[in-house]
Amino acid sequence: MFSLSSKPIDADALKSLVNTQQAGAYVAFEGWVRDHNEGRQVTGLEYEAYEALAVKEGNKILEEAQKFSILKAHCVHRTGALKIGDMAVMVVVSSAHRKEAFVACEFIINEIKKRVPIWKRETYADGSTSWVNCAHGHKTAHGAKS
Amino acid sequence: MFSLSSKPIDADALKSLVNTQQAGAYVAFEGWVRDHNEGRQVTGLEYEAYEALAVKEGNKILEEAQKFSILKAHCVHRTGALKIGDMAVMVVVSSAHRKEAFVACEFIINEIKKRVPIWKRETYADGSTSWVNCAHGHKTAHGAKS
Amino acid sequence: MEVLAHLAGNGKTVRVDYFALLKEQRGLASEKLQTNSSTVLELYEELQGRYGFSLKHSSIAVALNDEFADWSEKLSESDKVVFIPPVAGG
Amino acid sequence: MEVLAHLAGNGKTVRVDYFALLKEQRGLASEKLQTNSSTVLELYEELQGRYGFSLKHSSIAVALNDEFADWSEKLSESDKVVFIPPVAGG
Repeated sequence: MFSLSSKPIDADALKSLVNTQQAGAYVAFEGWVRDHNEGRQVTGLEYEAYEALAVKEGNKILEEAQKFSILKAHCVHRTGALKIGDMAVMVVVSSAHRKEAFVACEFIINEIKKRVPIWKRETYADGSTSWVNCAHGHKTAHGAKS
Repeated sequence: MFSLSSKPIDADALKSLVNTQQAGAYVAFEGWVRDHNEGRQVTGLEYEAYEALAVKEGNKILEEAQKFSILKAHCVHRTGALKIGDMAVMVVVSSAHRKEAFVACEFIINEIKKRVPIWKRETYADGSTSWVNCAHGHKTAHGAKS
Repeated sequence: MEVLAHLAGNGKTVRVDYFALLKEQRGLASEKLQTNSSTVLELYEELQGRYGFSLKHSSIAVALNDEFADWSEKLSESDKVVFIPPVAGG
Repeated sequence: MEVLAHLAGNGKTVRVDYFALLKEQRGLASEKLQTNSSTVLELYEELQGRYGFSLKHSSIAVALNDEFADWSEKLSESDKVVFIPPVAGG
Protein backbone atom coordinates (compact mmCIF):
# COMPACT_ATOMS: atom_id res chain seq x y z
CA MET A 1 0.00 0.00 0.00
CA PHE A 2 1.15 3.51 -0.79
CA SER A 3 0.33 6.22 1.70
CA LEU A 4 1.17 9.79 2.57
CA SER A 5 2.01 10.86 6.10
CA SER A 6 2.22 14.28 7.65
CA LYS A 7 3.96 12.73 10.67
CA PRO A 8 7.37 11.02 10.98
CA ILE A 9 7.41 7.64 9.24
CA ASP A 10 7.33 4.65 11.60
CA ALA A 11 9.99 2.46 9.97
CA ASP A 12 9.38 -0.55 12.22
CA ALA A 13 5.65 -0.55 11.61
CA LEU A 14 6.18 -0.37 7.86
CA LYS A 15 8.71 -3.17 7.94
CA SER A 16 6.38 -5.41 9.90
CA LEU A 17 3.84 -5.15 7.07
CA VAL A 18 6.05 -7.12 4.67
CA ASN A 19 7.07 -9.79 7.16
CA THR A 20 5.92 -13.26 6.15
CA GLN A 21 7.28 -16.73 6.79
CA GLN A 22 7.93 -17.29 3.09
CA ALA A 23 10.18 -14.23 2.95
CA GLY A 24 13.91 -14.87 2.77
CA ALA A 25 14.88 -11.38 1.66
CA TYR A 26 13.95 -7.88 2.77
CA VAL A 27 15.15 -4.73 1.04
CA ALA A 28 14.36 -1.25 2.31
CA PHE A 29 15.04 2.12 0.78
CA GLU A 30 14.88 5.33 2.76
CA GLY A 31 15.28 8.82 1.35
CA TRP A 32 16.79 11.20 3.89
CA VAL A 33 16.88 14.98 3.74
CA ARG A 34 20.45 15.92 2.82
CA ASP A 35 22.24 19.07 3.90
CA HIS A 36 23.01 20.02 0.32
CA ASN A 37 21.59 19.73 -3.20
CA GLU A 38 23.24 20.74 -6.45
CA GLY A 39 25.92 22.63 -4.60
CA ARG A 40 23.59 24.65 -2.35
CA GLN A 41 23.35 24.25 1.40
CA VAL A 42 19.86 23.07 2.30
CA THR A 43 18.48 23.95 5.75
CA GLY A 44 15.04 22.37 5.44
CA LEU A 45 12.31 21.41 3.05
CA GLU A 46 8.64 20.89 2.54
CA TYR A 47 6.75 18.25 0.57
CA GLU A 48 3.39 18.98 -0.96
CA ALA A 49 1.26 16.23 -2.52
CA TYR A 50 -1.76 16.06 -4.79
CA GLU A 51 -3.16 13.44 -2.48
CA ALA A 52 -5.92 11.77 -4.51
CA LEU A 53 -3.72 11.16 -7.54
CA ALA A 54 -0.53 10.51 -5.56
CA VAL A 55 -2.14 7.64 -3.65
CA LYS A 56 -3.67 6.23 -6.82
CA GLU A 57 -0.41 6.41 -8.80
CA GLY A 58 1.67 5.14 -5.88
CA ASN A 59 -0.53 2.07 -5.51
CA LYS A 60 -0.38 1.49 -9.26
CA ILE A 61 3.42 1.41 -9.02
CA LEU A 62 3.31 -1.07 -6.14
CA GLU A 63 1.01 -3.30 -8.21
CA GLU A 64 3.35 -3.05 -11.19
CA ALA A 65 6.21 -4.18 -8.94
CA GLN A 66 4.46 -7.54 -8.55
CA LYS A 67 5.93 -8.43 -11.95
CA PHE A 68 9.20 -9.07 -10.10
CA SER A 69 7.67 -12.00 -8.16
CA ILE A 70 7.97 -10.34 -4.80
CA LEU A 71 5.86 -11.18 -1.77
CA LYS A 72 4.94 -7.77 -0.37
CA ALA A 73 5.75 -4.11 -0.96
CA HIS A 74 4.73 -0.92 0.79
CA CYS A 75 5.68 2.74 0.65
CA VAL A 76 5.09 5.81 2.77
CA HIS A 77 5.97 9.33 1.65
CA ARG A 78 6.11 12.34 3.96
CA THR A 79 4.29 15.59 3.44
CA GLY A 80 4.85 18.87 5.25
CA ALA A 81 7.99 20.41 6.71
CA LEU A 82 11.10 18.26 7.18
CA LYS A 83 14.51 18.88 8.73
CA ILE A 84 17.96 17.69 7.69
CA GLY A 85 18.24 13.96 8.39
CA ASP A 86 14.49 13.36 8.43
CA MET A 87 13.12 10.44 6.46
CA ALA A 88 11.22 11.67 3.41
CA VAL A 89 10.20 8.34 1.95
CA MET A 90 10.51 4.65 2.76
CA VAL A 91 9.99 1.66 0.48
CA VAL A 92 9.95 -1.88 1.90
CA VAL A 93 9.90 -5.10 -0.12
CA SER A 94 10.01 -8.77 0.86
CA SER A 95 10.56 -11.73 -1.45
CA ALA A 96 11.67 -15.34 -1.35
CA HIS A 97 15.04 -14.52 -2.93
CA ARG A 98 17.08 -11.35 -2.73
CA LYS A 99 17.48 -10.43 -6.40
CA GLU A 100 13.77 -9.76 -6.80
CA ALA A 101 13.57 -7.60 -3.68
CA PHE A 102 16.45 -5.39 -4.85
CA VAL A 103 15.07 -4.95 -8.35
CA ALA A 104 11.53 -4.26 -7.14
CA CYS A 105 12.59 -1.81 -4.44
CA GLU A 106 14.68 0.22 -6.88
CA PHE A 107 11.91 0.10 -9.48
CA ILE A 108 9.37 1.41 -6.96
CA ILE A 109 11.42 4.39 -5.78
CA ASN A 110 12.44 5.27 -9.35
CA GLU A 111 8.84 5.26 -10.55
CA ILE A 112 7.64 7.20 -7.53
CA LYS A 113 10.15 9.92 -8.25
CA LYS A 114 9.07 10.04 -11.88
CA ARG A 115 5.32 9.67 -11.66
CA VAL A 116 3.81 10.48 -8.26
CA PRO A 117 2.57 14.08 -7.94
CA ILE A 118 4.61 15.21 -4.96
CA TRP A 119 6.65 18.39 -4.94
CA LYS A 120 9.59 19.50 -2.88
CA ARG A 121 10.42 23.05 -1.86
CA GLU A 122 13.92 23.50 -0.51
CA THR A 123 14.97 26.27 1.86
CA TYR A 124 18.60 27.37 1.60
CA ALA A 125 21.08 28.84 4.03
CA ASP A 126 20.45 32.35 2.64
CA GLY A 127 16.73 32.04 3.38
CA SER A 128 15.65 31.66 -0.24
CA THR A 129 13.41 28.80 -1.36
CA SER A 130 12.93 26.89 -4.59
CA TRP A 131 10.51 24.30 -5.93
CA VAL A 132 12.88 21.54 -7.04
CA ASN A 133 12.70 20.71 -10.78
CA CYS A 134 10.41 23.67 -11.47
CA ALA A 135 13.03 26.39 -11.68
CA HIS A 136 14.34 25.33 -15.06
CA GLY A 137 11.03 24.04 -16.36
CA HIS A 138 12.42 20.57 -17.05
CA LYS A 139 10.34 18.28 -19.16
CA THR A 140 8.51 16.10 -16.70
CA ALA A 141 8.61 12.37 -17.10
CA HIS A 142 5.54 11.38 -15.10
CA GLY A 143 3.07 9.79 -17.43
CA ALA A 144 2.53 13.13 -19.16
CA LYS A 145 0.82 12.37 -22.42
CA SER A 146 1.21 15.83 -23.91
CA MET B 1 32.59 -2.86 9.60
CA PHE B 2 31.73 -6.52 9.25
CA SER B 3 30.95 -8.43 12.40
CA LEU B 4 29.50 -11.70 13.60
CA SER B 5 26.90 -11.89 16.33
CA SER B 6 25.65 -14.80 18.37
CA LYS B 7 22.75 -12.63 19.56
CA PRO B 8 19.81 -11.12 17.62
CA ILE B 9 20.92 -8.31 15.31
CA ASP B 10 19.99 -4.83 16.52
CA ALA B 11 18.73 -3.33 13.26
CA ASP B 12 18.31 0.20 14.64
CA ALA B 13 21.83 0.30 16.06
CA LEU B 14 23.28 -0.87 12.76
CA LYS B 15 21.28 1.68 10.80
CA SER B 16 22.43 4.50 13.03
CA LEU B 17 26.04 3.70 12.09
CA VAL B 18 25.52 4.84 8.49
CA ASN B 19 23.57 7.97 9.31
CA THR B 20 25.30 11.14 8.17
CA GLN B 21 24.05 14.56 7.11
CA GLN B 22 25.45 14.10 3.60
CA ALA B 23 23.38 10.94 3.11
CA GLY B 24 20.33 11.26 0.88
CA ALA B 25 19.82 7.53 0.39
CA TYR B 26 19.80 4.51 2.66
CA VAL B 27 19.43 0.94 1.46
CA ALA B 28 19.20 -2.03 3.80
CA PHE B 29 19.16 -5.72 3.05
CA GLU B 30 18.04 -8.30 5.58
CA GLY B 31 18.17 -12.05 5.12
CA TRP B 32 15.39 -13.78 7.03
CA VAL B 33 15.09 -17.48 7.83
CA ARG B 34 12.45 -18.87 5.48
CA ASP B 35 10.10 -21.73 6.26
CA HIS B 36 11.21 -23.63 3.16
CA ASN B 37 14.24 -24.18 0.95
CA GLU B 38 14.41 -26.10 -2.31
CA GLY B 39 11.02 -27.62 -1.70
CA ARG B 40 11.69 -28.82 1.86
CA GLN B 41 10.00 -27.46 4.96
CA VAL B 42 12.61 -25.85 7.19
CA THR B 43 11.97 -25.69 10.94
CA GLY B 44 15.20 -24.02 12.06
CA LEU B 45 18.82 -23.52 11.25
CA GLU B 46 22.26 -22.91 12.57
CA TYR B 47 25.07 -20.75 11.26
CA GLU B 48 28.67 -21.63 11.90
CA ALA B 49 31.51 -19.25 11.03
CA TYR B 50 35.27 -19.48 10.67
CA GLU B 51 35.49 -16.27 12.62
CA ALA B 52 39.03 -15.01 11.96
CA LEU B 53 38.75 -15.35 8.19
CA ALA B 54 35.06 -14.40 8.00
CA VAL B 55 35.68 -11.04 9.66
CA LYS B 56 38.74 -10.41 7.49
CA GLU B 57 36.94 -11.29 4.24
CA GLY B 58 33.76 -9.45 5.24
CA ASN B 59 35.70 -6.25 5.89
CA LYS B 60 37.53 -6.67 2.59
CA ILE B 61 34.17 -6.77 0.81
CA LEU B 62 32.98 -3.62 2.60
CA GLU B 63 36.17 -1.86 1.51
CA GLU B 64 35.68 -3.02 -2.06
CA ALA B 65 32.17 -1.54 -1.98
CA GLN B 66 33.71 1.92 -1.62
CA LYS B 67 34.27 1.79 -5.39
CA PHE B 68 30.56 2.68 -5.72
CA SER B 69 31.09 6.10 -4.10
CA ILE B 70 28.99 5.36 -1.08
CA LEU B 71 29.28 7.11 2.26
CA LYS B 72 29.11 4.23 4.75
CA ALA B 73 28.45 0.49 4.80
CA HIS B 74 28.19 -2.08 7.58
CA CYS B 75 27.18 -5.69 7.91
CA VAL B 76 26.37 -8.07 10.75
CA HIS B 77 25.92 -11.82 10.28
CA ARG B 78 24.37 -14.13 12.85
CA THR B 79 25.95 -17.29 14.19
CA GLY B 80 24.28 -20.01 16.22
CA ALA B 81 20.74 -21.33 16.21
CA LEU B 82 18.00 -19.35 14.46
CA LYS B 83 14.25 -19.79 14.14
CA ILE B 84 11.92 -19.13 11.20
CA GLY B 85 11.61 -15.38 10.67
CA ASP B 86 14.85 -14.53 12.49
CA MET B 87 17.24 -12.12 10.83
CA ALA B 88 20.34 -13.97 9.62
CA VAL B 89 22.23 -11.07 8.09
CA MET B 90 21.83 -7.33 7.66
CA VAL B 91 23.67 -4.99 5.29
CA VAL B 92 23.22 -1.21 5.56
CA VAL B 93 24.55 1.38 3.11
CA SER B 94 24.21 5.15 2.90
CA SER B 95 25.14 7.38 -0.03
CA ALA B 96 24.39 10.80 -1.46
CA HIS B 97 22.26 9.35 -4.27
CA ARG B 98 20.19 6.20 -4.34
CA LYS B 99 21.66 4.35 -7.32
CA GLU B 100 25.00 3.88 -5.55
CA ALA B 101 23.40 2.61 -2.33
CA PHE B 102 21.38 -0.04 -4.20
CA VAL B 103 24.33 -1.26 -6.25
CA ALA B 104 26.68 -1.36 -3.26
CA CYS B 105 24.21 -3.11 -0.96
CA GLU B 106 23.53 -5.84 -3.52
CA PHE B 107 27.24 -6.20 -4.25
CA ILE B 108 28.01 -6.63 -0.55
CA ILE B 109 25.44 -9.33 0.13
CA ASN B 110 26.32 -11.19 -3.09
CA GLU B 111 30.02 -11.23 -2.24
CA ILE B 112 29.35 -12.24 1.36
CA LYS B 113 27.35 -15.23 0.18
CA LYS B 114 30.12 -16.21 -2.23
CA ARG B 115 33.24 -15.54 -0.21
CA VAL B 116 32.74 -15.35 3.55
CA PRO B 117 33.35 -18.66 5.36
CA ILE B 118 29.99 -19.11 7.05
CA TRP B 119 27.97 -22.30 6.82
CA LYS B 120 24.31 -23.04 7.30
CA ARG B 121 22.80 -26.25 8.61
CA GLU B 122 19.08 -26.58 8.05
CA THR B 123 16.76 -28.70 10.15
CA TYR B 124 13.71 -30.07 8.37
CA ALA B 125 10.21 -31.01 9.46
CA ASP B 126 11.20 -34.71 9.53
CA GLY B 127 14.03 -33.98 11.97
CA SER B 128 16.83 -34.49 9.47
CA THR B 129 19.54 -31.87 8.96
CA SER B 130 21.75 -30.85 6.08
CA TRP B 131 24.69 -28.52 5.55
CA VAL B 132 23.46 -26.29 2.72
CA ASN B 133 25.58 -26.46 -0.47
CA CYS B 134 27.65 -29.35 0.90
CA ALA B 135 25.30 -32.17 0.06
CA HIS B 136 26.01 -32.10 -3.65
CA GLY B 137 29.62 -31.04 -3.32
CA HIS B 138 29.10 -27.93 -5.45
CA LYS B 139 32.15 -26.12 -6.66
CA THR B 140 32.62 -23.26 -4.29
CA ALA B 141 33.04 -19.76 -5.64
CA HIS B 142 34.65 -18.04 -2.66
CA GLY B 143 38.09 -16.90 -3.67
CA ALA B 144 39.22 -20.52 -3.94
CA LYS B 145 42.40 -20.51 -5.93
CA SER B 146 42.56 -24.27 -6.46
CA MET C 1 -19.62 24.65 -35.39
CA GLU C 2 -17.22 25.99 -32.80
CA VAL C 3 -18.57 29.46 -33.20
CA LEU C 4 -22.11 28.20 -32.89
CA ALA C 5 -21.31 26.20 -29.79
CA HIS C 6 -19.67 29.23 -28.34
CA LEU C 7 -22.64 31.40 -29.07
CA ALA C 8 -24.94 28.72 -27.76
CA GLY C 9 -23.20 29.07 -24.40
CA ASN C 10 -20.23 26.72 -24.31
CA GLY C 11 -19.28 28.13 -20.93
CA LYS C 12 -18.92 25.75 -18.01
CA THR C 13 -17.87 25.88 -14.41
CA VAL C 14 -14.79 23.84 -13.50
CA ARG C 15 -12.69 23.45 -10.38
CA VAL C 16 -8.94 23.98 -10.66
CA ASP C 17 -6.51 22.95 -7.92
CA TYR C 18 -3.00 24.35 -7.84
CA PHE C 19 0.16 22.85 -6.36
CA ALA C 20 3.74 23.89 -5.76
CA LEU C 21 5.00 26.64 -8.08
CA LEU C 22 1.59 27.06 -9.74
CA LYS C 23 -0.07 27.54 -6.37
CA GLU C 24 2.54 30.13 -5.53
CA GLN C 25 2.07 31.96 -8.81
CA ARG C 26 -1.74 31.80 -8.61
CA GLY C 27 -1.78 32.77 -4.93
CA LEU C 28 -4.39 30.18 -3.98
CA ALA C 29 -4.82 26.41 -3.81
CA SER C 30 -8.20 25.93 -5.47
CA GLU C 31 -10.83 27.87 -7.33
CA LYS C 32 -14.04 27.38 -9.25
CA LEU C 33 -14.15 29.31 -12.49
CA GLN C 34 -16.22 29.76 -15.58
CA THR C 35 -14.51 29.08 -18.86
CA ASN C 36 -15.23 28.80 -22.55
CA SER C 37 -12.13 26.67 -23.13
CA SER C 38 -13.04 23.37 -24.67
CA THR C 39 -9.88 21.37 -23.82
CA VAL C 40 -7.61 21.27 -20.77
CA LEU C 41 -4.83 22.72 -22.94
CA GLU C 42 -6.99 25.72 -23.84
CA LEU C 43 -7.82 26.17 -20.17
CA TYR C 44 -4.14 26.15 -19.19
CA GLU C 45 -3.31 28.70 -21.88
CA GLU C 46 -6.24 30.86 -20.76
CA LEU C 47 -5.08 30.78 -17.12
CA GLN C 48 -1.44 31.20 -18.08
CA GLY C 49 -2.39 34.37 -19.94
CA ARG C 50 -4.31 35.61 -16.93
CA TYR C 51 -1.87 34.68 -14.12
CA GLY C 52 1.49 34.57 -15.86
CA PHE C 53 2.41 30.95 -15.06
CA SER C 54 6.08 30.49 -15.92
CA LEU C 55 5.80 26.79 -16.80
CA LYS C 56 5.11 25.84 -20.42
CA HIS C 57 2.35 23.27 -20.84
CA SER C 58 4.95 20.99 -22.48
CA SER C 59 6.91 20.85 -19.20
CA ILE C 60 3.93 19.89 -17.04
CA ALA C 61 1.21 17.24 -16.96
CA VAL C 62 -2.50 17.52 -16.34
CA ALA C 63 -5.07 15.51 -14.44
CA LEU C 64 -8.79 15.51 -15.12
CA ASN C 65 -10.97 14.26 -12.26
CA ASP C 66 -7.97 12.78 -10.47
CA GLU C 67 -6.63 10.81 -13.46
CA PHE C 68 -3.71 11.74 -15.69
CA ALA C 69 -5.16 13.11 -18.92
CA ASP C 70 -4.16 14.10 -22.44
CA TRP C 71 -3.91 17.82 -23.11
CA SER C 72 -6.51 17.37 -25.84
CA GLU C 73 -9.14 16.07 -23.39
CA LYS C 74 -12.45 17.95 -23.51
CA LEU C 75 -13.70 19.88 -20.50
CA SER C 76 -17.15 19.17 -19.10
CA GLU C 77 -19.29 20.95 -16.54
CA SER C 78 -18.04 20.40 -12.95
CA ASP C 79 -14.74 18.82 -14.03
CA LYS C 80 -11.82 18.97 -11.61
CA VAL C 81 -8.59 19.99 -13.31
CA VAL C 82 -5.11 19.87 -11.78
CA PHE C 83 -2.00 21.07 -13.58
CA ILE C 84 1.01 19.07 -12.46
CA PRO C 85 4.41 20.80 -12.34
CA PRO C 86 7.50 18.59 -12.65
CA VAL C 87 7.33 16.24 -9.67
CA ALA C 88 10.10 15.89 -7.08
CA GLY C 89 9.13 13.26 -4.57
CA GLY C 90 11.53 10.89 -2.87
CA MET D 1 65.19 -35.38 -3.17
CA GLU D 2 61.74 -36.07 -1.85
CA VAL D 3 62.82 -39.41 -0.51
CA LEU D 4 65.82 -37.84 1.15
CA ALA D 5 63.74 -35.07 2.70
CA HIS D 6 61.33 -37.66 3.94
CA LEU D 7 64.09 -39.75 5.47
CA ALA D 8 65.67 -36.62 6.94
CA GLY D 9 62.47 -36.11 8.91
CA ASN D 10 60.14 -33.89 6.84
CA GLY D 11 57.46 -34.33 9.49
CA LYS D 12 55.90 -31.26 11.06
CA THR D 13 53.16 -30.51 13.52
CA VAL D 14 50.22 -28.48 12.18
CA ARG D 15 46.88 -27.44 13.56
CA VAL D 16 43.77 -28.24 11.54
CA ASP D 17 40.36 -26.67 12.28
CA TYR D 18 37.19 -28.23 10.90
CA PHE D 19 33.88 -26.57 10.11
CA ALA D 20 30.43 -27.64 9.02
CA LEU D 21 30.30 -30.96 7.18
CA LEU D 22 34.02 -31.60 7.68
CA LYS D 23 33.69 -31.08 11.43
CA GLU D 24 30.80 -33.53 11.44
CA GLN D 25 32.73 -36.11 9.44
CA ARG D 26 35.88 -35.68 11.53
CA GLY D 27 33.96 -35.65 14.80
CA LEU D 28 35.93 -32.75 16.26
CA ALA D 29 36.54 -29.06 15.67
CA SER D 30 40.30 -28.82 15.92
CA GLU D 31 43.35 -31.03 16.23
CA LYS D 32 47.12 -30.86 16.18
CA LEU D 33 48.69 -33.54 14.05
CA GLN D 34 52.00 -34.68 12.69
CA THR D 35 52.27 -34.97 8.95
CA ASN D 36 54.79 -35.63 6.22
CA SER D 37 52.61 -33.91 3.62
CA SER D 38 54.45 -31.03 1.99
CA THR D 39 51.47 -29.09 0.59
CA VAL D 40 47.99 -28.34 1.87
CA LEU D 41 46.60 -30.47 -0.95
CA GLU D 42 48.65 -33.46 0.17
CA LEU D 43 47.46 -32.90 3.71
CA TYR D 44 43.81 -32.85 2.62
CA GLU D 45 44.24 -36.04 0.65
CA GLU D 46 46.00 -37.66 3.61
CA LEU D 47 43.16 -36.71 5.97
CA GLN D 48 40.50 -37.59 3.43
CA GLY D 49 41.99 -41.07 3.19
CA ARG D 50 42.01 -41.39 6.95
CA TYR D 51 38.57 -39.90 7.80
CA GLY D 52 36.58 -40.45 4.61
CA PHE D 53 35.71 -36.81 3.88
CA SER D 54 33.04 -36.80 1.19
CA LEU D 55 34.04 -33.45 -0.33
CA LYS D 56 36.55 -33.43 -3.18
CA HIS D 57 39.32 -30.89 -2.78
CA SER D 58 38.14 -29.27 -6.01
CA SER D 59 34.81 -28.42 -4.37
CA ILE D 60 36.33 -26.73 -1.33
CA ALA D 61 38.84 -24.00 -0.53
CA VAL D 62 41.67 -23.88 1.94
CA ALA D 63 43.07 -21.27 4.32
CA LEU D 64 46.60 -21.23 5.67
CA ASN D 65 47.12 -19.15 8.81
CA ASP D 66 43.75 -17.43 8.36
CA GLU D 67 44.30 -16.40 4.73
CA PHE D 68 42.86 -18.06 1.64
CA ALA D 69 45.65 -20.14 0.08
CA ASP D 70 46.50 -22.07 -3.06
CA TRP D 71 46.29 -25.84 -2.79
CA SER D 72 49.95 -25.96 -3.81
CA GLU D 73 51.06 -23.93 -0.79
CA LYS D 74 53.81 -25.58 1.28
CA LEU D 75 53.18 -26.56 4.87
CA SER D 76 55.50 -25.32 7.62
CA GLU D 77 55.86 -26.22 11.26
CA SER D 78 52.99 -24.83 13.42
CA ASP D 79 50.87 -23.80 10.44
CA LYS D 80 47.12 -23.50 10.97
CA VAL D 81 45.14 -25.11 8.18
CA VAL D 82 41.40 -24.80 7.62
CA PHE D 83 39.55 -26.61 4.86
CA ILE D 84 36.57 -24.57 3.72
CA PRO D 85 33.46 -26.42 2.51
CA PRO D 86 31.14 -24.55 0.13
CA VAL D 87 29.97 -21.49 2.07
CA ALA D 88 26.32 -20.70 2.68
CA GLY D 89 26.09 -17.44 4.57
CA GLY D 90 23.35 -14.88 4.15
